[in-house]
Amino acid sequence: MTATDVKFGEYGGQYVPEALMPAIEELTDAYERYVLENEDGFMDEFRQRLRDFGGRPLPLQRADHLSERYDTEVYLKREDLLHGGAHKLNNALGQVLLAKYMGKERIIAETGAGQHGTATAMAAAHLGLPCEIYMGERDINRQRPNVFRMKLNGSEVNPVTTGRGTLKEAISETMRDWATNVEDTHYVIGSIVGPAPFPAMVRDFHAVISEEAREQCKEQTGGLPDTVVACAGGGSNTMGAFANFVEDADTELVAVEAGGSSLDVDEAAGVAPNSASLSTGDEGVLHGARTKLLQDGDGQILESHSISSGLDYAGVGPELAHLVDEGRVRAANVDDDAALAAFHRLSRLEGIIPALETAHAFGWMEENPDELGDVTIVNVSGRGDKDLESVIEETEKRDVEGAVDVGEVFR
Amino acid sequence: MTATDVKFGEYGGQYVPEALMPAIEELTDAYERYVLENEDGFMDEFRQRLRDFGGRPLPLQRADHLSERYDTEVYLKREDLLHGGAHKLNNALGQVLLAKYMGKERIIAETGAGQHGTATAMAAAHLGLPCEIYMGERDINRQRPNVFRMKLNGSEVNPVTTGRGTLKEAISETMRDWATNVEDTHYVIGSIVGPAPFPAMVRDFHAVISEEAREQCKEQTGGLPDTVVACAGGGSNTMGAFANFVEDADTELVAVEAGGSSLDVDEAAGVAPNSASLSTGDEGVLHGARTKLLQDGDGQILESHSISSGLDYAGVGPELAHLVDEGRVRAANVDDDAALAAFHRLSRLEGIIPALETAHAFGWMEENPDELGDVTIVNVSGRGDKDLESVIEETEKRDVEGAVDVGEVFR
Amino acid sequence: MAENEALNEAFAGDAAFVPYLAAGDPSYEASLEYVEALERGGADVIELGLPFSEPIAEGSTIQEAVVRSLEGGMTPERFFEFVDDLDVDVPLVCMTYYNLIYQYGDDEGPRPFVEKAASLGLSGFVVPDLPAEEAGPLREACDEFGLDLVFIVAPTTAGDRLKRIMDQVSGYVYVQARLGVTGAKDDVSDQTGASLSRLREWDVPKAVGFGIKTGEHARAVVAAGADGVIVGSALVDIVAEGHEADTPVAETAERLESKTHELKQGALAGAGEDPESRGESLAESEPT
Amino acid sequence: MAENEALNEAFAGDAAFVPYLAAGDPSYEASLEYVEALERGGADVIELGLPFSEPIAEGSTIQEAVVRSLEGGMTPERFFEFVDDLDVDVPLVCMTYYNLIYQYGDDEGPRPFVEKAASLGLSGFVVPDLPAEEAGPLREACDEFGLDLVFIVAPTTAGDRLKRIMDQVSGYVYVQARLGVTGAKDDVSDQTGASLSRLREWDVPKAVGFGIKTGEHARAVVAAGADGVIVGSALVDIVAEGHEADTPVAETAERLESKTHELKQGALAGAGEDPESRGESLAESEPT
Ligand SMILES: Cc1ncc(COP(=O)(O)O)c(C=O)c1O
Ligand SMILES: Cc1ncc(COP(=O)(O)O)c(C=O)c1O
Repeated sequence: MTATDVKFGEYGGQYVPEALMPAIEELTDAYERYVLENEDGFMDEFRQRLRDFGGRPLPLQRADHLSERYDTEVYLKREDLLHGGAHKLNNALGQVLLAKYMGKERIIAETGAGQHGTATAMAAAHLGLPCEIYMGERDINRQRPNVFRMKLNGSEVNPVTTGRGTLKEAISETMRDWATNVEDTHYVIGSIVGPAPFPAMVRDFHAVISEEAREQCKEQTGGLPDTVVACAGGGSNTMGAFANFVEDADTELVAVEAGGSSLDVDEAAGVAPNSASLSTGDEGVLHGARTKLLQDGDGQILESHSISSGLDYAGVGPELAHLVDEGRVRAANVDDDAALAAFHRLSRLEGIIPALETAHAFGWMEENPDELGDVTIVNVSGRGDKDLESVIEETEKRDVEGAVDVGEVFR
Repeated sequence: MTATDVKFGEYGGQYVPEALMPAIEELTDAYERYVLENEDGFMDEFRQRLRDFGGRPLPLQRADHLSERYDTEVYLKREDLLHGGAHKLNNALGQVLLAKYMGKERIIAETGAGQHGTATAMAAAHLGLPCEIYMGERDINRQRPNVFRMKLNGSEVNPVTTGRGTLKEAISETMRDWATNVEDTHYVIGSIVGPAPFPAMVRDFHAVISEEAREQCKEQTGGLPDTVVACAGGGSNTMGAFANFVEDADTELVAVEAGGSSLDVDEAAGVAPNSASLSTGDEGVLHGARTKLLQDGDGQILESHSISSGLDYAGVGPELAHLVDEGRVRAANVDDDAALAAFHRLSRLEGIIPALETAHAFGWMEENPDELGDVTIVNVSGRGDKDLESVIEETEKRDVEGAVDVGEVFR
Repeated sequence: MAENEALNEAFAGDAAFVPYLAAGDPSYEASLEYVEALERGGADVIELGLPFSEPIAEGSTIQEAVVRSLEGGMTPERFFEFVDDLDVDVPLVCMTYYNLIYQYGDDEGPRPFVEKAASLGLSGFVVPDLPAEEAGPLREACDEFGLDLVFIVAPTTAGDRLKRIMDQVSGYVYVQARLGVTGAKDDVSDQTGASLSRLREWDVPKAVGFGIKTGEHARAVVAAGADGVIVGSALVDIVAEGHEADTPVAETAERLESKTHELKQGALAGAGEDPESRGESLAESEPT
Repeated sequence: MAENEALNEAFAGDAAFVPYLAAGDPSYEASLEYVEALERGGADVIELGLPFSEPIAEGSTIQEAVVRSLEGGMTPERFFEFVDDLDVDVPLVCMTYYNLIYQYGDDEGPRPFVEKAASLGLSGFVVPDLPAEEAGPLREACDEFGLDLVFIVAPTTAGDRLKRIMDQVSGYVYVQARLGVTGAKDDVSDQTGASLSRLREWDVPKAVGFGIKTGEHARAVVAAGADGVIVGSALVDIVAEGHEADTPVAETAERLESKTHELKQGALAGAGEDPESRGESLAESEPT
C-alpha cells in the first residue's frame, strides 16, 4: 500500500471522468500534506474541533445488561453521542475543514438516510461554507426530519429524481455537480467509497473511533478486545472502528451488513432485497472504485434494500472488501427482522435507542452469542431518533420478539 | 442555609400531603448521606455513569460566528450533547441511582415536552428499574417522538387527562401516584422545583455543568466568564449552569424565561400567555414549594404559555426566585418570536440546532448585545430535534427574520 | 392552644359523621341545597371544600368537582358569601390548599383569611398540602381567632412526626385510612386499625377518612376505634351523577341526605359494638 | 500503439462529424433506423452508447435515453447483436462505462469484451469513467485486437495529465468543451479555443463535444481548430420527442438525418474559414 492507499489489493482505484481527475490529484496532494503530514497544523485543528464542536472523546461504556445476557463483557463505543447523532461528523468535519484549507468555496454532498447530509450541513455551517446536499426524492420524503435539519443549518437540499430516487442516484448526481463545478467545489463523500484518496481519507478521519476505543479498552479491561463488531453500509463506521485493531491479530473484526428480507437476487427485476455486498456481491466498478457490488451478470447495478436507509447501498468500501478477502475481517449479515428486534432489545435493556443501521451489529451478537470472545466492543454508530417512525411502522407489520406496542398510548 | 437547603430565603419548604412527608424525610436523609457525603461511593458511581453512559465531560465550545456577530467571546456549554439530547439526564441519572441506593423498586416521573421523561426512561432502563411516566394527554399528542422513545426504553407512559393536559397537571398526577405508592416508589422530579430536598438535590446533580464550565473557561480563556446565560423553565439547567459561579461576584448570571406571546395576563380566562414567573410572578405555594408563580389574585394557578413546552410552567425553582430577589441573578425574558428567530440563527450560523427552550437564551443575547461582557457562556441546554415539527409550523405562521423555508423541498 | 368549642361538641356523641362537599359544585345555588341536605341527613361536622386549581391530594372524583366549582365561578370571596348564605347549624371546616389561604388579603400570609373565616363562624381548616413543618403561621392565626387546625395522619406517619402533629392538631385528627388520594373504594383498608392504635393516647377526636363509601364501611371504621368518619368522594359522586343526568336539584339533595343518613347510621352501629372486638370487626368487613 | 485504420480515415476529410445515440433507445428496431439515419445525414463516425445503470458523466437527456434503452431490454449481448444488425458503413465507436466491459465474460477483465467488439467490426471505445490511470488493461486488449481507445481531455486537464493521455489515446481525442456533464447548450463554451490550443502538437485528430447543438455551434468549433465535432444530446432530444409524441419512426429518423446534415454542414463551413482567424470566429458565435 502506498501512503495514500490508492489501491487495496485489487480494489480501489480512481474510475472517474477525466474532468474530475485534476481535482482528485489536488485532493490527494492536500490529503498527503494536511492529513498525513499535519501541514499547517491541520490535524491539530481537526482534532480540536472534533472535541469542542463534536464532543469527542466519546465513552466506551460497559453494557451491563448485554454483558449479563451473553455472559461476556460487552462494551459500547458511543458514536451515537457525537454531535448530529452518528459517527458521520468525524468525516464530514474533516473534509469540510480540508476543503477550507484547500481554498474551496463550496461544499456538496450526497445523502441517503440524511445522516451524512446533516453532518455535512452542520460542519459547513460551523466552518462557514455554503453547502448543497443531493438527496433522492424518495429519501427526502422518507426522512423529513433530516431534510429539515439540513435546511435549518443553511444547506440547500437538491432532490434527485432519476432512478429509484435513493442513495445510489444521489451519489451519481453529486458526481455530476462536482464534474461541473470542480474548480471551486469540494465533494464531501459520505463513506469509505469513491475514488482514491476518498476511501483512505475517510477512514483516517474515522480512525479516531478505534484510536480511542483501543486505549479505553486497555484502560478499562486491562487488555485488547477479542471481538469488534460494527455494521457496514459503505463501511465508514466499520473501518473507523477497525482501523487501529487491524494489526492486533487476536482481535476478530466483524462487519455486519444488511441481509434485508432475503439474500436472493431477482435479476429480472434488477433487485437485490439486501445490501450484503461483502457477503454476496461480485467485484466490479462503481462510483469511482473497484469493489464488491450487487450487480447482475452484465454488470448493471442492482437496486439494494435494507430496513435501514443508511445501509441501503449496492457497494462497499474497497478496503473493507480487501480485508474480507484477506480473511482479516469477517463478513456477516443480519436480516431486517433481526435488526428490528435488536433495535427494541437495546432500547429496552440499555436505555440506548440505536440507529437501525447500528441495530444490525447487535442483531449479529444475538444470533451468535457463542462467537463472542471475553471482551467484545460494539460500535454504536448512531442514535435511532431518526428511525422512530419507520420502526413503528415496520414493527406493526411484524411479530417482533420483545417489542413494545409504542402506538397504544395515543387516542 | 442548612446543608440540605430546605429554604432559600422565604422560598422553598415542603408543602406536601402528610402521606409524603415520611418519604421526603427518608429522601432528605439519603440525599445527605449519599449525595453530600458520598456514602458507599454514591457520587463516584454517579460521576462514572455520567461519563460512560451520559458522555461527560461535555465541551465548552467557542462559537466563532456568534463571537464575531456580537464582537465578544461567546462560548457554548454543550449540554445538547448529553445522552438523550438535553441536560435532563444529569438529574434523572442521579435520582434513579439514588432510588436504587435507597432500595426503591419503582420509578415515576412527570414530563412536559418529554425531555425529562425520556431522560428518566433511559436512566431507568440503564439501571434496570421499572418506570412510569405521567404526561398530559395534549403533550402526548404534541410530542409523539418522545413518547415513542420512552416506550422503547420500556417505560409506561400514563396519559393525564385532567385540566389542560400539560405539565402542571402531570406533576399533580405524579404526586398522587407517589402519595399512593410512596413506600416502594421514588418520584424523579424533573426540575429544581417541588418540596425540599428536591430543589437542592436536583441543583447538585446539575451542578456538574458549571463545575466543568468554570474549569474549561479558565483553561480556554484564562479567566472567569463575565456573563453566564441560561434559559429558565423550572430552572434546572439554569441553576446547573450558575451554581459554581454564584460566589464569583463579577460574573453576571442571566436567567431567560419565556415571554411567550405577551407579558399580560388574562385573569378572567385564567391564562398568562407567557411563562415568566421570575419576571412577572408573585410569591405563592405550588407543587410543594413556596416560590414565584403565575397566579390570579385569588391564588389560582394560571395556565402558562410558551412556544417551547419545556419552559411552559407556571412556577420556577425556589432557589432561583431567591437569587433573583437578592439581586444575584438577573431575570430576563424573550418572546416566542425572538426565540424562534434565535433558533434559526444558531442553526444557520453555528451548525447547532438548539432546543426551543435553549433558543430563548440566544434570543436574549441578540436583543442585548451591549450587556455582554468580554466572555459570555451560554448553556446549550438541549438539542432541537424534538422541536422540528413545531418550528416549521410556527415559522410558517410568522415572518421570522432569517428563517429558511424548510418546507419548500417537498413536492 | 386555643380550641373551637363547636368541633369539640360535635365529637361529643357516640360517633361523629363528617361529610365533605366542594362548595359551588356544580353551581352556587345547587351546592347550598346539597350542603344543607348533609345536615338533614345527620352530619355532625361538614368539611366544605374551597377549590384550588391544583388539588394534588385528590383523586379524580374530587378533582372533577373542583373543576365544576371553578367553572361555576367559585373564588375565595364567593366561598365566604356561600358560607354566609348557608343555613346550617353544624360546625363547618374549610378544606382547601395553602396557596389560597396564603394569597388572601394581599400576600399578608394566612392571617386575613383566618380572620375572615372566623368572622363568618367557620370552625377550622384542613389543608392537605400543609404538613406540620410548614403550619406555624396558620396555626398562630388560628390560635388568634380561636379556630381549629385539623391535621392529617397518614399510614406512613410515625415516630417524631406523630409527636410533631400531636403538638399542633386541634378539633380532630384526620386519620388517613390508606395511602393515596381521596376516592371511594370498595373495601375498608386494613391499615385503619393499626393507624388508630398508634393514636390511642391522643386527646383529640380521631376521624377516619379516604375511601369510605358505605354505611358498612363506616360501621367497621368506628368499630375499629374511630371517633368519627369522614366521607367525601362517595357524596361527590352523587353530585356528579345528578349533574350529568340533569336530575332536579331537590332529587339529588334527597339522595345526599339519605346517603348521609346511611353513613351516620353505620357509624353509630359501629359505636355500639364492643370496643374489645373492634379489630376483628374491621377484618370481617373486607373485602365486601 | 496499434491503431484502427477506419477512424484515421474518417478524420481524413475537412471536418468530421461524430453523432452519438444510445443503442436501443427507445426500442431495438427504432434505434436501428435512427442510427442508420445518422449515416445518411453525413456522419463520419458514430458513437454508439451501450447503456449502464449509473451513467455518472451524463446529463439528464442521455440519462433518460439510458433508462429507455434498459427498459427496452438492452444488454451487452443485445448490443453486439445490434451492431451486427446495423447496416452502416461508417466506423462505430462503443461508448460505455467500465463495469460493463469489465464484467463481460466471467470477470476476466476487459479482454473478452474487446475481442467480441473486434469480431463485429467495432472500431474503438470511449469510456467516460476510465481515466488514463486505470486504462492499462483495456488499452492492452485494444492493442491486441487493433481497436482504438479514445480519451477525453477536460478543460481542467493540464500538465502531466495531458502527457499521460497523449501517450495512450488513439483514434481521436475527445475534447470536452466545457466542465460538467453531457447536454445540449445554447452557446459554445469559450473554453474551447484554449482547450484546443493546448493540443496543437498532438498527432491525433481532435473532436470537440459537450453541449454542441446547432450547425452554427459546429461551425464555430471547427473554426476554432477542431478536426471534428461530437454531438449527442441534441440528437437524443429528437429521439425523446419522437418517443413522447408517438411520432412514426420514419419521421423521427428523417429529423435525425436532417439534424445530422445541419451539423455536418456547419462543421464543413467552419473548416472553410481561415485558420488564422479561428479564435475570433468562435467569439463571434456566442452568445447565440
Ligand atoms: C448511524 C449509521 N450507522 C451506519 C451507517 C452506514 O454507513 P457506514 O457503513 O459508512 O458506516 C450510517 C449511514 O447513514 C448511519 O447513519
Ligand atoms: C432542552 C431544555 N432546556 C431547558 C428546559 C427547561 O427546564 P429547566 O428550566 O429545568 O432547565 C427543558 C425542559 O424540558 C429542556 O428540555
